[in-house]
Amino acid sequence: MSIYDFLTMRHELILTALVLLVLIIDLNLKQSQKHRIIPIAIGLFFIHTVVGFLPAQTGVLFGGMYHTDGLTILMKNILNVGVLIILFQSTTWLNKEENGEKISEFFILLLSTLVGMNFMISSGDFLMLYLGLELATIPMAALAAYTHHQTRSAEAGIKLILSSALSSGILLFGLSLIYGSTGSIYFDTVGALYSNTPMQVLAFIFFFTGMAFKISLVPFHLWTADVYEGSPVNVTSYFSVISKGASAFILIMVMYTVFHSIAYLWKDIVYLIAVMTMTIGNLFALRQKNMKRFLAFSSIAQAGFIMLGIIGGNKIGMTATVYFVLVYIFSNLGAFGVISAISAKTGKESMDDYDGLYATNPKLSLLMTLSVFSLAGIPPVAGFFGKFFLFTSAASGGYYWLVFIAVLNATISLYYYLLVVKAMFINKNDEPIAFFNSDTMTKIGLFACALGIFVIGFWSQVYEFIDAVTFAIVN
Amino acid sequence: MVDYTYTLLIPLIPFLLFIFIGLTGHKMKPIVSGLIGTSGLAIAAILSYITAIRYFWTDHIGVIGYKSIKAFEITWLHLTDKLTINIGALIDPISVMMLIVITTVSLMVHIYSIGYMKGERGYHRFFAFLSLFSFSMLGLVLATNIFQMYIFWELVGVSSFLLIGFYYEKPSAVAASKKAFIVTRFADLGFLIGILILSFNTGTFDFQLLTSPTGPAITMPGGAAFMGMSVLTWSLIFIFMGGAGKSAMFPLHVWLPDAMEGPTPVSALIHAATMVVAGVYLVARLFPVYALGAPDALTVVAWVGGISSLFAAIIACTQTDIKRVLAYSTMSQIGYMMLALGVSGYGGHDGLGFMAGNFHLFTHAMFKALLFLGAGAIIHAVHSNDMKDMGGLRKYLPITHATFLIACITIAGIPPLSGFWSKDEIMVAAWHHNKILFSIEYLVAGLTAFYMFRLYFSIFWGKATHYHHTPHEAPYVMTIPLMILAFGAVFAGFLPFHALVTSDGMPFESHLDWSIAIPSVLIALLGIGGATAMYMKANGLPDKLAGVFGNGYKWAYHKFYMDEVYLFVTKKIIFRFISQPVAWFDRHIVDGFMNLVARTVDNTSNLIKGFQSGRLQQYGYVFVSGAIALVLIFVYLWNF
Amino acid sequence: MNILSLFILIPLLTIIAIMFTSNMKQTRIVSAVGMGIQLILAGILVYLYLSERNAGNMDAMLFYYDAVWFPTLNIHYTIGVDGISVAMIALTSIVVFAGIFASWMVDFLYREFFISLILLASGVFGFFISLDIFTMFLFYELAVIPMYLLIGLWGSGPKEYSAMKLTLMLMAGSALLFVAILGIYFYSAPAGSQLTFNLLEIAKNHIPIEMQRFLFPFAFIGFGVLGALFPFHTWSPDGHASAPTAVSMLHAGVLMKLGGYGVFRVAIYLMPEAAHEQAWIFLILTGISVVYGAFGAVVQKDLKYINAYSSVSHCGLVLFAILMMNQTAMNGAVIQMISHGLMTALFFALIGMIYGRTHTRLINEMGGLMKVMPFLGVVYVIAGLASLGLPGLSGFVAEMTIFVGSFQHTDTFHRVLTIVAASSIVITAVYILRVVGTLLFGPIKNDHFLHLKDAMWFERLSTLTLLIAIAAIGMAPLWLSNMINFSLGPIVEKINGVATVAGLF
Amino acid sequence: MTGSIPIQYFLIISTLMFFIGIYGFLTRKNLITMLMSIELILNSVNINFVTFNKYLYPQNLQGHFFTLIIIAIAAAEAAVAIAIIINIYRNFRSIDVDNVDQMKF
Repeated sequence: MSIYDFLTMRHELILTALVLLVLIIDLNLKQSQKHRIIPIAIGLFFIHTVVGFLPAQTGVLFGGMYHTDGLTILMKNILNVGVLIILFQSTTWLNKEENGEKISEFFILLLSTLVGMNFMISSGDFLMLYLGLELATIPMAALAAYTHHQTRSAEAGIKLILSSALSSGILLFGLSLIYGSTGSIYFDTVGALYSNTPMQVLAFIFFFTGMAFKISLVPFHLWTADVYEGSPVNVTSYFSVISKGASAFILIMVMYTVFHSIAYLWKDIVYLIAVMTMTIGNLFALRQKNMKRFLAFSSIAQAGFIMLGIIGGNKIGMTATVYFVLVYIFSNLGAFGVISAISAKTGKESMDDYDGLYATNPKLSLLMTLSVFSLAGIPPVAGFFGKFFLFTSAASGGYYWLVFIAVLNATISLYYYLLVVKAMFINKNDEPIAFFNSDTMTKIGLFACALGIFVIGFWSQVYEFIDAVTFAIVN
Repeated sequence: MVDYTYTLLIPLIPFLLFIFIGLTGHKMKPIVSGLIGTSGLAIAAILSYITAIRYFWTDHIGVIGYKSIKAFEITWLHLTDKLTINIGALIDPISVMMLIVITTVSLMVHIYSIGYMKGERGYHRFFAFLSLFSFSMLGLVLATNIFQMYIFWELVGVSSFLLIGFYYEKPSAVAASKKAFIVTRFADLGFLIGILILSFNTGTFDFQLLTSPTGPAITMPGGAAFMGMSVLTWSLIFIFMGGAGKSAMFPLHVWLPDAMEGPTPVSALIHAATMVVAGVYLVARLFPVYALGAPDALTVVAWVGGISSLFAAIIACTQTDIKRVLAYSTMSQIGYMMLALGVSGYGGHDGLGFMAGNFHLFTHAMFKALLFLGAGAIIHAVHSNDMKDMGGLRKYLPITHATFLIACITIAGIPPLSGFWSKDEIMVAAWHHNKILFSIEYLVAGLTAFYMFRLYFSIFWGKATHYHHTPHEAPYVMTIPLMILAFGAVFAGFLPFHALVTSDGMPFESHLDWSIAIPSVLIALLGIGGATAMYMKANGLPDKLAGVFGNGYKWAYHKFYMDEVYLFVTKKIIFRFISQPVAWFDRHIVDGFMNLVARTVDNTSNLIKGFQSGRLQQYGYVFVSGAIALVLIFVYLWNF
Repeated sequence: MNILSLFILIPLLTIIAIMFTSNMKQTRIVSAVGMGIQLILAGILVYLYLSERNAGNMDAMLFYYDAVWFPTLNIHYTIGVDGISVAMIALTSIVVFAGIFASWMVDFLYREFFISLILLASGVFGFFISLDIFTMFLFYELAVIPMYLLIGLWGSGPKEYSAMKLTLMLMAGSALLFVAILGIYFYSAPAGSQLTFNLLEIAKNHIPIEMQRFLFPFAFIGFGVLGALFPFHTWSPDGHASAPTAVSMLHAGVLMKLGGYGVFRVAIYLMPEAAHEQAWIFLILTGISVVYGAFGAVVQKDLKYINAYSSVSHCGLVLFAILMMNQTAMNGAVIQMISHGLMTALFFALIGMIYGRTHTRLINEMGGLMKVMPFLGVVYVIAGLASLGLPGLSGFVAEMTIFVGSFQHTDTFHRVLTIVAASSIVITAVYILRVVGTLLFGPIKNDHFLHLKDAMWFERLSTLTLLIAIAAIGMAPLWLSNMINFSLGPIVEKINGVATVAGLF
Repeated sequence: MTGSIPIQYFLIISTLMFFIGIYGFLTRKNLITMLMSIELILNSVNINFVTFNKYLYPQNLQGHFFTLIIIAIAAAEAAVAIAIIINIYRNFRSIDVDNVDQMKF
């Protein structure tokens, strides 16, 4: 193993370096200059993102604990792009007075979780997976509690850290049983030895609940709404997009590679969970007034849709899942971007405040409309394609009724998405949010979303590119 | 074969006139549109006469019998492999006869209307509609196939609708036009079903094929299809339903009296001379099929005709609105014609009824148009429709009086005027076929004479009424058509119909049967006598007589409550018991269900909100129990 | 460039152009010019199509163009037209053109209005030219969604409720459709070969009968919701009543036709055996639609509701005729789609114009309008006559073709249903005349109506465009009927070639 | 030495600890106690890992490593959690879990 082999870990290494660099630079900034870290950090991360797209070495490290291939690199790149957009969108908020001292913390914590996710994605055994998982979770709790003078933020933090601790406890218990029954924590060995003995099924379910917690599948989703609502907007968007997307990536990879021998079993579980998730998520989303909470439930419902990609167990399924996450990142970030822009300027987060927004801020309204249409799966925006492919994969497994339930749920979801549109376009408001101009970085972040929402769908190369690196369930 | 392609122009000219007047009429002086319409129709009339002369005489030298000729035909629409709707012109005795009737009466009405409609709003509209009607009616009679006939059938219906509702600001006119349209539309549904059945079974719409004795319709295998009658019989009964509706046969006659809300020339043209006889024409057109293929259907025709004629005649005796009296009279006379067709056989002397029906159609067109136009002149003079407001008008309206009298005598069937000849043939035909029907017709003949002279005396004699302005005779533009029609009414009876218009195209010999004619004339005279006694001088006799009949009179006066029955069916049953429940059902049950779904989703959402209690430990409970539930389900319950 | 692609491109370019307009006048003109070009293009298409056919081109689809879009799933951008689609495209461009002029006076958020309207139109055009079910579905949803804003923003009455209801019901319909499309896709080719969304390719393959039984109801009801199939029609009265004029026109005139078109292009064409098996259920439902809609219209008080119920009845007839599954009836169905599209668009245009003047749509509050607005009155009467099937106007042609075609079935079940459906023409007469009589005729009920003006030039243009089309089809239907017939031939052959037993009866 | 205590004993102990931890998490109202319950859960997992490694798969050390990592991470987790709990105390003046329910439904 030469030193060059470490280049296989390029993403993680650069990110770790970046975290340290931000820390060091921040130490050298004067109190009044703390906000300068924003362009520096974003610039650095931008470079990282670009570098991520350069051809990278693939292979296995640490005796199989770590591996990279086209798919993992793609997933990491997708996450990078998402994070970059979030960073752009959060500039307005970060520049606010109240965040003065702890701006760099935002970057450090956020990028640390990203490192964790990257490790998760590249993990080749459960130890690495667990390590990445915790690295991705613990700083997140700190992020949730970022605005520590707000009770809600603190509440979000404690809810996140304690629930995730519980869930990872259960997950770990499952892992210990997997280890006990197979004698290995390496994916390939475990995958080869796994069968449907009760202990292994139980171990799988415990493991699955831990992952389900991360993706917020019903009934393991209850933390989601509260944490989303309490956290700062940009952190919420990070939760709902990046964290969820990464977890979905990992879940589908683990399901496809490790637990393939009990696929017939977990398909039933996923079926049940998917139906519950879509339905419950939608039912709760219907009645929300707070935009963040609303999007939290909507993202739960979306997680239910993602399950349809997993259940197919075929190549289309994985491609569609990755594709859907990509689309979902852009769509959801579009919506969160608008919310964050408005929240940062006016502090308003309720749906009622959005009444008549189109009259004063047409561009933001249009982006919001595009985003919710994309989330609802309305053509011609990308969400339609994402959803179509996801459902195609489920249908290819013969799950027509599941698809039907999913599409009906999509119809229900359209109802509340339209409520947002209605608020912005149709509802009258005596005091609409006044017109404002966001700063350039935020604008770039918003524009990127709009572009992505349009282009990803029509530009079939994206889908084909993903399809080139995905795989079907191992048989 | 002689080229009759130019007959295409006969309907086409009115059509172009309709378009022209309709689009540009409001820009020209009213009188101009009238003149254009009239002259256009005059050309059409001339062409019709030329056609008639050529068809019956000049092109017919040395041949016995008349063949039907397809003057021209184009494909309008392909339906199935076999069924094609064509538009064309069919020249045969009855269509040529109808051409004459229509163009003559229509021309007279046009001329008359130039005077009658003077100063009316919508003068040009009136002429446009008249042209539309003429077009449709001419297209109808020239139809080469039953579907073309149906097309124009609908078009005459709508022209009639438009003309009845000409005074569209008058609610009663609007109501009448609606009623006319809907009732005939209902009948047309029967027509349509008949066409569907007939065309499906024969594979053709074409009249020539259908009526050919060796054609698919007549040679269609019989046998009971439904309720003991063959498919053909059923289809013909359905088709006759259409005819009955258009010809105001009982019980589909209710629209005709109300249709008198239209301008009087319209009543003369459409509701007396032409459109209402379309039903007769329809049966005549398909006569070979009826006679050879489905005599049962023909019996239905005969009875419907007989009942209608009696029914209408009785009502006519009690009405006081002169136009309504005439309307019931029309219905009664058309009943005669239907009956004549119904009692007829096919070919040679057996086809006497057919000839008689058409003959009566022809003569009736003349005298009934005359009566209506005369009535129009009277109404024009006294500004009222009600005979109670009239009396002693013979002094003021000499020409009208004279022509009206001629018409009354004609319709009463007094020789040698035309009505006598045609009615007599019908009597003879009925006598040979069915004695009951025959006696009904005798009775109706008497009633006809009675109510016509009741009308005549009430208007021109009777008590001398005081008028606000002295009534004065109509201008020549109105009286000349009256005189022309009177001429027709007097002399039309001498036309040799038995040589021209026969069931199989072959001429036959027919003689006056004095044993039937003399009693019928006597009955007519009796009726006239009765009327003279009661109405020539104002006296109490009519009231006494009404008292004698008691409830019978009341029923007849209320038209046997047919309107009320219809009103009950439409208002109560269709509106109250079908439409309103349907609308309610749609709003509350069907739509309510959709709303219920939405509300259920909403309620469920509210119901389960407790799960999201905000308490961390409850989240833990749910989490752990979720995990345990999954374990229970998939480790212990699932069969694998 | 394929001429068909222009049908999507021109609306999109128009939309872009509208974005750059700065005032109402410019917006109107740009829209009118764009859709005018579209109308001309449709005319050219009809001409080109007919001359190709006359030149002996027997291909099922002309102007065929195929480009791979998503290679792995074998999704293509496949376009092509046959006589039916050409007819539908012509209809759409006429209605859209008329719709632009009918909404000439929209002044609130006018740019957005025209953009949404044209977006809707481009969805419809896309739907009709698509041969790939995926793109078809894409355009279908694209056409539905602008409705929400169009009704919600520019509508009247309980517009938010109606807009939401309409959108959700239609989307629920498309949920059913979605399942059907996916099912068809996975049985689109023999096992082992490349799956496809291409209609023509799928038609060559035989979908297993068990799958057909499962998928057919999904496809039929899915499209049927848009075609106002009883009992899924209730979005229609509310939606139409609340929608602004041009939207009602487009929606009833064109969008509802997507349902009928889809039913036979996708549901029946691809799954003929199941169609034959299950036709009786849907025949009963559509038969109910026809009569029920007509009866429902009889007692309505709001002009738009009357027309909406009448649309339920007429569109029911479309589905009814399609389910008869013989050439004549289906030909009638297509003509009926076109005829009803024109007619109902005309109706809604007129209702909008009348409403714009009287500010009420309740018929018993109006009366005698013929006197004050003769032009609108006359056109209304003609539209009414077309609706009740007067010969010489398009409705007659369609209805007669349908009835004759439906009657070609020899069994009692189909015949009784045909007669039941035919009886709707009487009920139609009842409600049409009721409206005409109350609204236009009779004395003027409100003195303020005396000051109302007759139609403006753009209103005249809008209504006359439709009127001429109605009359043209009504008087000379042969070319249209032949054009449709030619293309229906192979379809009907495919449907009936594999016929087992016709229904249960 | 391995023969002296059967593996079941360890597993029973660890399972008990696991459920006691969960029980504690679900019932204790003090946030710190809840955190301690989490530690119980993690420790039960640790026991599991070590036991399995020791008894069943003595040839490799994966279980031991896993245990070490879990201990480390548990410490990090506890640090962050306690920091947040302090924050909670600042904001709510209490560390009773039932008070922390501002956001719901």
